[in-house]
Amino acid sequence: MKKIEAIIQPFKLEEVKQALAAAGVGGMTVTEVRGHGRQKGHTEIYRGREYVIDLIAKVKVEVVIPDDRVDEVIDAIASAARTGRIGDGKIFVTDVIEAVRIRNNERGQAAL
Amino acid sequence: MKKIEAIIQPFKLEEVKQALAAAGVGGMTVTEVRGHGRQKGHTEIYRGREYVIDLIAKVKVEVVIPDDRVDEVIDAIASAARTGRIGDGKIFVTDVIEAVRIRNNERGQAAL
Amino acid sequence: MKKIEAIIQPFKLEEVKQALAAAGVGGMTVTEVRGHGRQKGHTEIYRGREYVIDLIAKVKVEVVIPDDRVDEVIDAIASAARTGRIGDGKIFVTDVIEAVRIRNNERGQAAL
Amino acid sequence: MLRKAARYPIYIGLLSGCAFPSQMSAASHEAIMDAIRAAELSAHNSWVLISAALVLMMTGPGLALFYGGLVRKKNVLGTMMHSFCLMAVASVLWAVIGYSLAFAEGSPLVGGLKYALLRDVGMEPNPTYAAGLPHLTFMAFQMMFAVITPALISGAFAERMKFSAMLLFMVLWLLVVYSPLAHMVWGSGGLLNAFSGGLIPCLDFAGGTVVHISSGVSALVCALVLGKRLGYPHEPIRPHNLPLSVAGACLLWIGWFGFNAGSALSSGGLAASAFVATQLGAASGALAWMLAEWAHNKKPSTLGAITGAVAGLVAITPAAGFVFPIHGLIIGAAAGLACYLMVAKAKARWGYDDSLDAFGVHGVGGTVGALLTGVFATRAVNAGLVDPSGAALPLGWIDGNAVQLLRQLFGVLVASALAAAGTAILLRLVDWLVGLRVDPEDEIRGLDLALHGEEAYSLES
Amino acid sequence: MLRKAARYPIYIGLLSGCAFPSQMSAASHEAIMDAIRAAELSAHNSWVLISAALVLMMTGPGLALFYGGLVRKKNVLGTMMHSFCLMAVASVLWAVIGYSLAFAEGSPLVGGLKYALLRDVGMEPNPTYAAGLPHLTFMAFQMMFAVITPALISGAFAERMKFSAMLLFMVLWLLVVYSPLAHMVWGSGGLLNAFSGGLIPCLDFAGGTVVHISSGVSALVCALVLGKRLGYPHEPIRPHNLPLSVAGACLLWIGWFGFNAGSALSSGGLAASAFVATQLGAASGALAWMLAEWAHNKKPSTLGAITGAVAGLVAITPAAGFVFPIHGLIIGAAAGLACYLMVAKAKARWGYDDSLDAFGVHGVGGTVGALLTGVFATRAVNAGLVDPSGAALPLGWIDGNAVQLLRQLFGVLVASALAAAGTAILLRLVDWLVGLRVDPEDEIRGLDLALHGEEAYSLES
Amino acid sequence: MLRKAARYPIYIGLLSGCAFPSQMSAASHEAIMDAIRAAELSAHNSWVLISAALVLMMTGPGLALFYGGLVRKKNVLGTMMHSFCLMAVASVLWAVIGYSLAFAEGSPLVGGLKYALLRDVGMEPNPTYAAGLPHLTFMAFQMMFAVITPALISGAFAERMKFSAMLLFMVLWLLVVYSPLAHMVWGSGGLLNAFSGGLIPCLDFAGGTVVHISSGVSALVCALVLGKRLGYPHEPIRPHNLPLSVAGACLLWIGWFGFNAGSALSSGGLAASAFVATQLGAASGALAWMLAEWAHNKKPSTLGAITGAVAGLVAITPAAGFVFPIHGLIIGAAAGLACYLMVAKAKARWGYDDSLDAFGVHGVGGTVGALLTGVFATRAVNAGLVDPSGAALPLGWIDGNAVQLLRQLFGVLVASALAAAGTAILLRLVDWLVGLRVDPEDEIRGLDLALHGEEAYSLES
Ligand SMILES: Nc1ncnc2c1ncn2[C@@H]1O[C@H](COP(=O)(O)OP(=O)(O)O)[C@@H](O)[C@H]1O
Ligand SMILES: Nc1ncnc2c1ncn2[C@@H]1O[C@H](COP(=O)(O)OP(=O)(O)O)[C@@H](O)[C@H]1O
Ligand SMILES: Nc1ncnc2c1ncn2[C@@H]1O[C@H](COP(=O)(O)OP(=O)(O)O)[C@@H](O)[C@H]1O
Repeated sequence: MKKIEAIIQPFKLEEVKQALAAAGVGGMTVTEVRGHGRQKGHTEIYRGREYVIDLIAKVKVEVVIPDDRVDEVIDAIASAARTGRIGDGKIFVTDVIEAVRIRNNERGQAAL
Repeated sequence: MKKIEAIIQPFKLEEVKQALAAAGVGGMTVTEVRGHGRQKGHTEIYRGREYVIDLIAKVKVEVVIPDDRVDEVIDAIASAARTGRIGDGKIFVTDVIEAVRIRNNERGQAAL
Repeated sequence: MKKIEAIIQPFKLEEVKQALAAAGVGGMTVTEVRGHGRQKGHTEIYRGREYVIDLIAKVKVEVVIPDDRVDEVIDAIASAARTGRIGDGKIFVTDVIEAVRIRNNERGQAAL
Repeated sequence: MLRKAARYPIYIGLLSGCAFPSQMSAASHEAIMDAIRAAELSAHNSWVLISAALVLMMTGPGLALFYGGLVRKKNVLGTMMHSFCLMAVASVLWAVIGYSLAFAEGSPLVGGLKYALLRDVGMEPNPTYAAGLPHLTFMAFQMMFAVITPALISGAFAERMKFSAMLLFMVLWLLVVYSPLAHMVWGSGGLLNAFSGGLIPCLDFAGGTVVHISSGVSALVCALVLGKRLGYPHEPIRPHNLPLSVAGACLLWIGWFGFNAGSALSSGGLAASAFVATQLGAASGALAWMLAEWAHNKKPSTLGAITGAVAGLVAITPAAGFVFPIHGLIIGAAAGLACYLMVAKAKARWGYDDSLDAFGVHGVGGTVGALLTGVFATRAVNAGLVDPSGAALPLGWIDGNAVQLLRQLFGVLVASALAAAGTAILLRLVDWLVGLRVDPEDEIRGLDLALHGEEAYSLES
Repeated sequence: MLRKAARYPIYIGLLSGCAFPSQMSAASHEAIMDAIRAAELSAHNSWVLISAALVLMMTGPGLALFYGGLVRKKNVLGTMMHSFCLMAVASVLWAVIGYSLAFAEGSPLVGGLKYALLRDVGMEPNPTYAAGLPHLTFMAFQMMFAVITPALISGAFAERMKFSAMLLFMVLWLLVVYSPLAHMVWGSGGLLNAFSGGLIPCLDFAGGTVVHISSGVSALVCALVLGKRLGYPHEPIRPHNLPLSVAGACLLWIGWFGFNAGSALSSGGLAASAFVATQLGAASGALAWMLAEWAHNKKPSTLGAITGAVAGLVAITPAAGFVFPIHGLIIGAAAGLACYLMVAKAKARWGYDDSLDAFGVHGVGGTVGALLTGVFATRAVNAGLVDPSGAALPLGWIDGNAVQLLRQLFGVLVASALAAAGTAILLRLVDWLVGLRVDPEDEIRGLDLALHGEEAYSLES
Repeated sequence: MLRKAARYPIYIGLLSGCAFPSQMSAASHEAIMDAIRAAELSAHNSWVLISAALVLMMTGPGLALFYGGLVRKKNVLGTMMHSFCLMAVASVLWAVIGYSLAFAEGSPLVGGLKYALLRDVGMEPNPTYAAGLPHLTFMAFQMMFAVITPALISGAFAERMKFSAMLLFMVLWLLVVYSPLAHMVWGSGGLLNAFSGGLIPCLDFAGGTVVHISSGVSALVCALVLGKRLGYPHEPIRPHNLPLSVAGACLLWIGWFGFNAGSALSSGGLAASAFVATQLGAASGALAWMLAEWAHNKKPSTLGAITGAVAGLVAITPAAGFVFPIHGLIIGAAAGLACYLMVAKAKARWGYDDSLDAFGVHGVGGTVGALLTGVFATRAVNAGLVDPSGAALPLGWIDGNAVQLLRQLFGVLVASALAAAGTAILLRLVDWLVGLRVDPEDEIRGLDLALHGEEAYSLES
């Protein structure tokens, strides 16, 4: 199994969710994060004092899927999340050794 | 070393923490997340407009442990978090290559 | 590629960011988490009722980097985050199989 | 402090002038009467000044919190800024010219320039409007109405309008729509002024037409002209902080006592009667909405309850000083139901995006209130409308004056027409001058960052 | 507006009727006296109307914020809805029947039906209760007390009671417990009414027994009957948003000036005296709790300081218009300490789950206040209790009337007994009719979602 | 309730004593005058009591929210506790001794002990200060000023001062700086009291020197003595919850009507005039700051708008009852600009860390206001300063009395010198006794946990 970890723009979450549903991915976990990469951040001024806010609000979407679906899911996420501008985000893939469904102790791919 | 990542119901956190303490697991990291799997979500109505909220509040518990304790810890978490109903959550296991204790630069299992 | 996951004290975030920038690490993702390890937590009293708050606010910093930069980045983070006292945090390293830049579909190290 | 000598400018001299004659002279009698009038003025002034403060509190923090809690996190400051800036802009504009356009003598449609820059608006009463209050007090009380009315509109275009366009539009709107309408309904010689020989005498105690219908209808036009928010209606656009909205709604409710009971411009029995009517209107509006929602959706929502209370308050506004307080129960309930149906049912069908339902609550509630005022108004409560012999004239349907209902309808139509036409034209003008809507990118980032360079919350530790 | 003619219904005619005679006739003298009375009425009315608004502000947003901040995030709307809905429900009920049951003539135990639906409750004063105020004003002021009293109880069963059960219980409680008790203490001919020949004359200036003991004791019964919240006390159940609670506590404090100083039903020296006593009671209550906590726990908490202020306010309530203001320092401090000991020490030992300490603060603070009123009340402040010759009677222990302490105790016991018995019976009834508690699953999800279908915060970007 | 007999202690007996003589006797005339005076007193008292409540509302929840929203999440309770505890501590201290030191007869520099523990402070007016109000009302109104002034200072040392040190410092500061300064400016025979033969007669209607300059200058000294917060200025220290600050600023604005218009100590035309001046000062202050910022930074910020409103309010404070309301536009705008330049430009250059800009807003705004009062004050508004023949004296420059500007400057310097010296000495003393600053570790954890053992938010589900 693989874990796909996509860091996307918050306003793209709805579309990514739909893309995943369309791809038949049943489960996902979403976290509020902040990050920066190529994207510069912005300046906020409070009573004349400037702060460069370089960590920008993003959403991390994690899905664990069977090995054979990796490319398909990456594509689904990437095309839903893409605007073509800096800040669109990244996708990282890692290995998952085991999965357990807490409810009934099912293991492995059956648990996804 | 392995990382156990359990996504559980928020109100089960207290019990899971106790189960981990009982199992002698010393460290853990907890994150507020939202997710969905088999669980359907719920409907909220604001001035007549219905929203299906399909991302439900969950808590992610991460513990990094020595390889030989994986099954024991999975069992401890799973039995503490189980209600037997949809929404109980998932556990994922991944490999951890290295661990560092920042305070004193200890490495590997000694750092856990 | 490797993912470096550092759990640090929130007030050290600024210094860690600077250390990473100095080390030429371009991207990072930050999450608010709570955790405990050796650190004991504290007691809060609300109208005479004591609560032991054992999950303490921390910040998780994730950076994905090429394999050959792992030690250097660990050192950069660890020395920026270190105070020498309990609670300084941990660093975990995991393998990353693939990285994708959503904007232009670049893959692998080029996407970092 | 220690302005002792200045404190009783009117009567102290008079009183101390009397040499306690064993026979009271005419002069002494006059002195006593003046002293009593000064005491009476102080009593009323105390009530109307605090009422003015209460009405300002409705806008800030009341409306700022109510509206601010209902938008998404990224737009909360942008939304609160609408209310807050109008507290500043409308006040200045009112002192400079608005008050004069509304209340100086003029034509039946608009006032004159006599009171511009508060010339001749001083501590002495203006006998035309509030013979028992300092003229400045009357002006200040009216100022607070000129603040909240445009602020109410801002609910319609929340989360997408340019700040500069908002300011420009509001300044023009106050001059072109609000001041003339206030003149027509409340100004001496105004077209709809029942108490001053208006052509079509309408009853509007505290601003059903002037404040609520004008803002509600203008809001609808704004929603239509600006178009929907990006993602509306398919994306979830939920209130980001309902506890703030509950607090804001409560402050609106409290402030409304100043709005309605303060509109008695005195602190006698009429103020008390309007006060109780207001309370019952709010209460039954809240219950009506809540019960309707409970029946339809199985769950009574907090947002519904607070919105219903505001609907009830809107509807009781034109009626408060004309009806038996107990009839507030009927008026509030009718408004709670009508607004619920508009906001929760009709709006979805018609598909316009009135972000915070400024039309659904103020337009609809104001209309219900204006019409029911024509039904329930009675001289038993307010004997202010008299025939030449001084006998009180019947007011509403229950007084036997069914035709008043038609007049009220006419007032609604005039106010609606003026608001709709004025808003439509001014929006076009502003669009041409500075553009109405923010860029889509800015809308996505949120107004707080895009327009004001700030974030509302920075809750990370 | 422009209700000029209606504005001075009483005196304008009279004044203009005088033809400035060189000798003042009896008629003219009467006219002057009427004019003065009208001015006096307007002055008092101004104060009592704003006081009524302040008392309503105590419930919303005051108590709604105070309680709302103290619960967990998942229950904040459910908790605020208690206060908000009672603003609506209790107001309607009071106008329909409650006021009449409390203040219409009846037996020593309960009033009659004369004022149902506000019949005969108009702009003219009701000489029995507040000869210097419009009857509607007195009714409205009392209405706000009937709103906050049940809202205070709701702190005891927060986070677990069904919304329907809450509504039903509160309606019954207002009819069965509150209105009769208000009649006994304040109603003409009431059993405990010191100023109207009550059998056992008790002193309760602004509602120590009627509001605080009744709500506090009822709260304790609610906590016992409903049982503990799931997870209490071993799971952490912390306040989710203390800044909201601080804001709420401050608004309670401000509103309490209306509660206590407004209870003078006039705006003369007695109101001023009650005002200062209130301020000092609140201040010393806050300090006492804070210092006790500082000594015990090494840290003075914010929650402690605001709770202590409320405890001090509760205790000064029955005393405010009877004691020297400086004695407010003693009364507030005593209450701060007593409530601290109850909430932080005794409660933990006894193990009941009064979620937000409605009993610990209002029951205990109210009792401390009622008893100390028996100690510190003095005719030097309030000469309202007179013997047949018109001489002021001694009030409390320091006046030489030690027996008053026993009477106060009796009043506490009567109020407690009525509240306890009434609440216990009504809860059983409501349980049988609709069930008191939500399902455990709903309790875990939180009342906001389970009962109202909403979430308080949606702070994700 | 039912304190009927006590309600009209003064006049009822008098009125009922008149036997309606056909010829009005001197006694009867006196009785009428007394009755009128009682009515007048009730009217004024109604206004000043509610004004006192409004001024307290400025501190809590106003300032508590305003300041609380501006700090980081970990310090919000510690910051709100400053305001809240001062509501308690300053009130008690004021009643015990502070009021007496400020207003009892004494030397030109400080009052005496006559009114300690509120001895002789009762329901009867004190002819020296407010002949038309109960003495207790005047004392209570002044009490609220003694509460807010130290609370304003607390903005300077937010996020780093020990709680114990804060309390100790504030108690000493009230005794050593505030009470003497209040005596000098407002106390009978005070050095700067224009209305009581002060050596250097200064005009300060509602507290420009006494409240704002004293707190602002003390704040600067605090910022300098305590030193910068850890991480300032290179780490981001952003407001954690601006919606709370907006709500707080609005409540400050509303409460300021009590501050300024209440300072008329009566509810006649002067109160109305001060009310309108206040509104226009606030409005133009907000606009000035907003426009300056818009021009400099391309974006008008919410924080800027609310800070500008406060700056305008500060500056109009000394002027409110002396100037034509329309001049409030100039005074507010000048303050908005001056404070903007200080806070956003000069401060960054000088590098001190006045956490919440207590000096930049109150010190600078107060100075601007004090000086412009010397320019715009006019006897056309306030004829309180009279020559022996009773003719009103000219007040400010526009009245032809240019020298007043110098006197105002002198007042500013005296107040600044006293505040600076007193604060510097007291801080040293407190540092020596208990230490001023928290440990760096505690500063990093945040004051909420370190000092109060609490967390403000527990928003996890
Ligand atoms: N090397 C990295 N390690 C961890 N997270 C990263 C890394 N690079 C980018 N990110 C995350 O991805 C988000 C988007 O990255 P960004 O560089 O803005 O995208 P792009 O390169 O497509 O413009 C960042 O905000 C950050 O959260
Ligand atoms: N494939 C998946 N990838 C990532 N997270 C998942 C996946 N499936 C489930 N989850 C997480 O686990 C939570 C519980 O899953 P759910 O399907 O409701 O449990 P169950 O299947 O036991 O009823 C979800 O809310 C989600 O956060
Ligand atoms: N075994 C672990 N698994 C996951 N997270 C851990 C583990 N041990 C520690 N952590 C995380 O690291 C943080 C710091 O750990 P702590 O034990 O306090 O540091 P130290 O041992 O250096 O004093 C914890 O709050 C927790 O979030």
